[in-house]
Amino acid sequence: MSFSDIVERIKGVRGVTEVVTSRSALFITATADALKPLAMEIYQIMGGFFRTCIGSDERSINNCFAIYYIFGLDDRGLNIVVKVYADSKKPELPSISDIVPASDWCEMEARDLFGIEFTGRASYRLILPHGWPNGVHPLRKDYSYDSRPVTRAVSERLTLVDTISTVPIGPYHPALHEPEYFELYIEGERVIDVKYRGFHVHRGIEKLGESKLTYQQVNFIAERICGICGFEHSTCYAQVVESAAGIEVPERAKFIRSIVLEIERIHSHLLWVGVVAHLLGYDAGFMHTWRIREHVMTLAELLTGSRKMYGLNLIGGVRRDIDLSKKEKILEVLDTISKEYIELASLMVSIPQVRMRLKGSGVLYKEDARKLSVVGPVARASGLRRDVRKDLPYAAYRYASFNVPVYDDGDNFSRLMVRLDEIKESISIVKQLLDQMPPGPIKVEEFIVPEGVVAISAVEAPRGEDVHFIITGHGRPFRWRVRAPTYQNIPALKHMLKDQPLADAPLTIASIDPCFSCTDRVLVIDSSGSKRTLKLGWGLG
Amino acid sequence: MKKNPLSLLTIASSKGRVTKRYPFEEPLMTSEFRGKIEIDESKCIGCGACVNACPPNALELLSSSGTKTLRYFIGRCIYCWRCIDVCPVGAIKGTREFELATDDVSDLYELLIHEEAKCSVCNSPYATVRIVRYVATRSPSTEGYVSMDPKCRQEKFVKAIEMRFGGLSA
Amino acid sequence: MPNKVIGRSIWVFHLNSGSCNGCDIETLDVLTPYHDAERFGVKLVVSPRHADVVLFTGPITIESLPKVIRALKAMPRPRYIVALGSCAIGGNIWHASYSVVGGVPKLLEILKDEGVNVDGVFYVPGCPIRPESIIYAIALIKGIAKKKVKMKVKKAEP
Amino acid sequence: MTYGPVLVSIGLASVLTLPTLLDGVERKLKAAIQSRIGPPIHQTLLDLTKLFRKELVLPRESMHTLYMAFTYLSLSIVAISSSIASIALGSIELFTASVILLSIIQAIHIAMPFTTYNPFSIVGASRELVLAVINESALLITVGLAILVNPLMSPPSSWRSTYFLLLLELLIVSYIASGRTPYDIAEAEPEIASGWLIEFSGPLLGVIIYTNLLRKAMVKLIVGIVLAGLTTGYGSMGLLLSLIAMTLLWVAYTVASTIVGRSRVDVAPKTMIFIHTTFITLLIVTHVLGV
Repeated sequence: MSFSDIVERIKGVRGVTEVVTSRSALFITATADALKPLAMEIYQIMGGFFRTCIGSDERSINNCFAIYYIFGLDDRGLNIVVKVYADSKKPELPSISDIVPASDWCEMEARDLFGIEFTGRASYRLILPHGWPNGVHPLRKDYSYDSRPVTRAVSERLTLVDTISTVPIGPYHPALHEPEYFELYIEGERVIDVKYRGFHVHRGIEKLGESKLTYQQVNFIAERICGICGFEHSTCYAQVVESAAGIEVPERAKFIRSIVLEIERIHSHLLWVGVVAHLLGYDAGFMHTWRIREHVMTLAELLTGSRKMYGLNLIGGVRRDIDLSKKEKILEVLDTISKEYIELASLMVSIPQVRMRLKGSGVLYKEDARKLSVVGPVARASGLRRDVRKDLPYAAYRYASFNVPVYDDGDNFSRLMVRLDEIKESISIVKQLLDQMPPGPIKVEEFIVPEGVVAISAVEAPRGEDVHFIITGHGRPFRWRVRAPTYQNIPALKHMLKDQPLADAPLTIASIDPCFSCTDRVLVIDSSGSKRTLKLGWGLG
Repeated sequence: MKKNPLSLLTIASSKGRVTKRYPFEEPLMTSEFRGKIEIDESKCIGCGACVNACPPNALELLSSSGTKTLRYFIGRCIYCWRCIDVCPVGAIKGTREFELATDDVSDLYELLIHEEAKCSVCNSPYATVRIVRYVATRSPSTEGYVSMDPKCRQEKFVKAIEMRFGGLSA
Repeated sequence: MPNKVIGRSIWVFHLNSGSCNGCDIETLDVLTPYHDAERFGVKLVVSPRHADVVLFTGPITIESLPKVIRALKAMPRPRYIVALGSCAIGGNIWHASYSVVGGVPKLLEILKDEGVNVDGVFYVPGCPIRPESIIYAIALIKGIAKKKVKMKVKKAEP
Repeated sequence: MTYGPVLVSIGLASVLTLPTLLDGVERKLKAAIQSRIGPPIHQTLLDLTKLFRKELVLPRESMHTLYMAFTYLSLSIVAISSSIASIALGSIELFTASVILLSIIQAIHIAMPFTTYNPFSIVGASRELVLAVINESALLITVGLAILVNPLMSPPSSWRSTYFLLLLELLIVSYIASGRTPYDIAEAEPEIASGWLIEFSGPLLGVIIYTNLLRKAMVKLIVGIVLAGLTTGYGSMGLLLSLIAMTLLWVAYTVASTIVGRSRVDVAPKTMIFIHTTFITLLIVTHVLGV
């Protein structure tokens, strides 16, 4: 299907009122009735993926709520943004979760945070704490970021159930390291159903970004969305603002970003491999992978000033340069880790228990993976070739050649192998980029961010595609939405855990490398220039 | 590439014990580490540029009778060093200090008290003495504007304009 | 500041109360070869019933608050709190946000109302906290290091 | 026979204190294999002293648990003393009694968590039960066969394959009973948190941890006793030898447990049944054939 075919098909859907095209995105405004046919067209017929949907309170501009749905046609590097308005008095839209199962969560998020109801589906509270009053929606513009309607939330019925048939995992559990709550219903030792209650780490990040911080300050809060892949978030945020404001980032800064992104990926994957070894009772594997990882952490500190939370990104570039001595240090560390980790990785997969327990457990079939639009290593282990670095190249990735490892079994072992292979690729990417790094400045000092521009940006984090969406505002984002990779992957856990032994549950949960703090954070996009000014039809300017 | 599980012992013995014996030995730290900040009380002018840049409000400018206090709360600092970037007089410098643990949260506050300048007209405090002097030394002919609070300054300015256009005499 | 009961054996229950993971992975890092907190008798336990110390990372979100209180109630005394990182101490960037309590000092007030007693609190700043900071805090508890920070009040002479 | 009681008390004293230190050695050794320093050797002792200084928070049905914990402790001490005495006195009856006691201790140890009503505890305990039933029956059969072959009373004049098989099987049984990877499923598997231990606290936890160490020591001591009987006969030399054997086994088991991962709860019993039946059949066959 050619690009013009796609545009024609979309224009042919009844209720589409406006289609605007740019280099790598289509912006569609449609009526609520057109939503389902559009979803059918893009998701089912064109085979697109679902990135996320974003609620927005635009009552101050056009007296409406709005929802932006982002679809992606990965193979042609195209984003499709569908905007639908909802009435300000009684916001209600048809749900598309029956056509696009992946939209389940983001619809419920919009319901919690904006009070937009979705018809034709079961509704439940997803994000806000238990005991939060009904009808209070914190992301509405008339809600102040610092008002706290509840300060002593009451506990839900939680853990310590008297029947043995329910096994609670979490919220504080050694296999999770983060507060999330899974209730596994078991029969004997077999899991028959799973209930998930997350969002214990909802800190109101988006609200703060929209109502308290300035554009540059948001970089630092974006980094703190996640302590493991924070740099991905801050890069993604910086890119989205740069794209909205049309800032040309110096090439050298792009190279530095890519290099640090890959270093972060190496640390994150090593961390994950260690945790899995620990879950499998192979503690020596855990200790030794983390020993190797320590070199990466020290390297990160040398390059950025901090072991984690690099604080490197600003809109317009980066804050620290990589000089010759640092470059040598990078190469030295990469040599050490590539030797040591290959030795250890091949040892780990030779441990009979490790092999046996990873193979065939927690299987996610390709069809389910596609239906749920899973991302990152989870998608790649289920046979989907999705990698933002290839599909929508950003930063300096176009200068490096690398493979995207894909495995077809969809089990925990495949997910391990994808990550082990990716470490290898990352090492090679860093080396290639170091060789080609151009001289020059590392940041742009002066820039103006126009108001009312919509932009999207995506970055391939260690856990998968990370999407930031922004509508620019005065001095700070008007709407800023973060879609973390785990947000997209957790719903897949239901498929992976079902009918599996209880003993594999923690392992399978860990196999998506869940990062709940990302997921719980509570927006036009694209690094390569698919942006558009909303002065006319989009009515925000 | 299959390996014998026993080769773990080879890996372990070839690495030996890698543990850094901190606190009895130097920590595993590089020269680039960003630690706590140090505010030079002889240079700070109390302008509040750092306060505006600080993402977590670890730096705050608090007003009370006759003084303006720059409060640094280490317990909320994120060590991003943005304050260092934006300080116009270079009063803030970064250190590699990380040994900050304590059993009393009040240990984590640092206060820098500035005296407030009073408006030469209405006598109400409006800025620190230091910043008034800082501005005055940089622009020698302030025509007395710098020693007034914003409101009086505005009034004086309006009057000056009126005078220039032949309005009421001052 | 050295502690007689737990100075030689510190069993730690790690409670992520809304952290970004940064402090959590560094806490885990403290146990790994380069830092090896076990040499000071530190052990990570998985049940608050076994713990002497509960480590808080994160600003304490409203959703996690009841579970935090539960965990603290389950701990046998003497029980200690260690607030790790700038979220747990001062609430970090989200100190004023609608969905958080905003740090251990504020949690202590709530605990007082709930009638939960705590025998001591330690604060360990950092964002995220570096492993050596945690080791330094352990050294403080064991009495092999001296406290360095003190509230400073300086005057800018006009 | 005159210095029997003295020997018994010396042996008892060392078996009661040694396990805490051996646990320290285990932790140190593991640390070494993981390229780090590890805790001081007496760390387990420090941990236990601290636990005894802490508040006792009792789970539901607390008196029951408490009562069981102390039965567990006293039985363990009795079991250990009788097995020590069995060497000193050369008494096969005492030896048999101590092995049976060991099984009873195991049973109490499994029953205790059921009193807490904690789901993790109960899942942990049920898993332990499955593994224990298989392993303890193998232990009883093997020891029964050992008495039949009788290497205890009269050291073998010639080394026969029966003895080797017997020792090998005892080693396997005692390794599994010592609760290490790949069979530490009930205690360390993450989905059930710390398994059956989860609800205990303070001094009660101290008692349980200490008794568990004693049990770990005893399963090795049994191998030691058989081994000592095979090589030297009994008396003071035999006692010393079985204690040394226990220590060495402890070290060997530690190393073995670091190089493998944990088995899965549905696979472990199958593997165990397979190993045990193979060995026991072989044992019977060699014994009947008199090889």
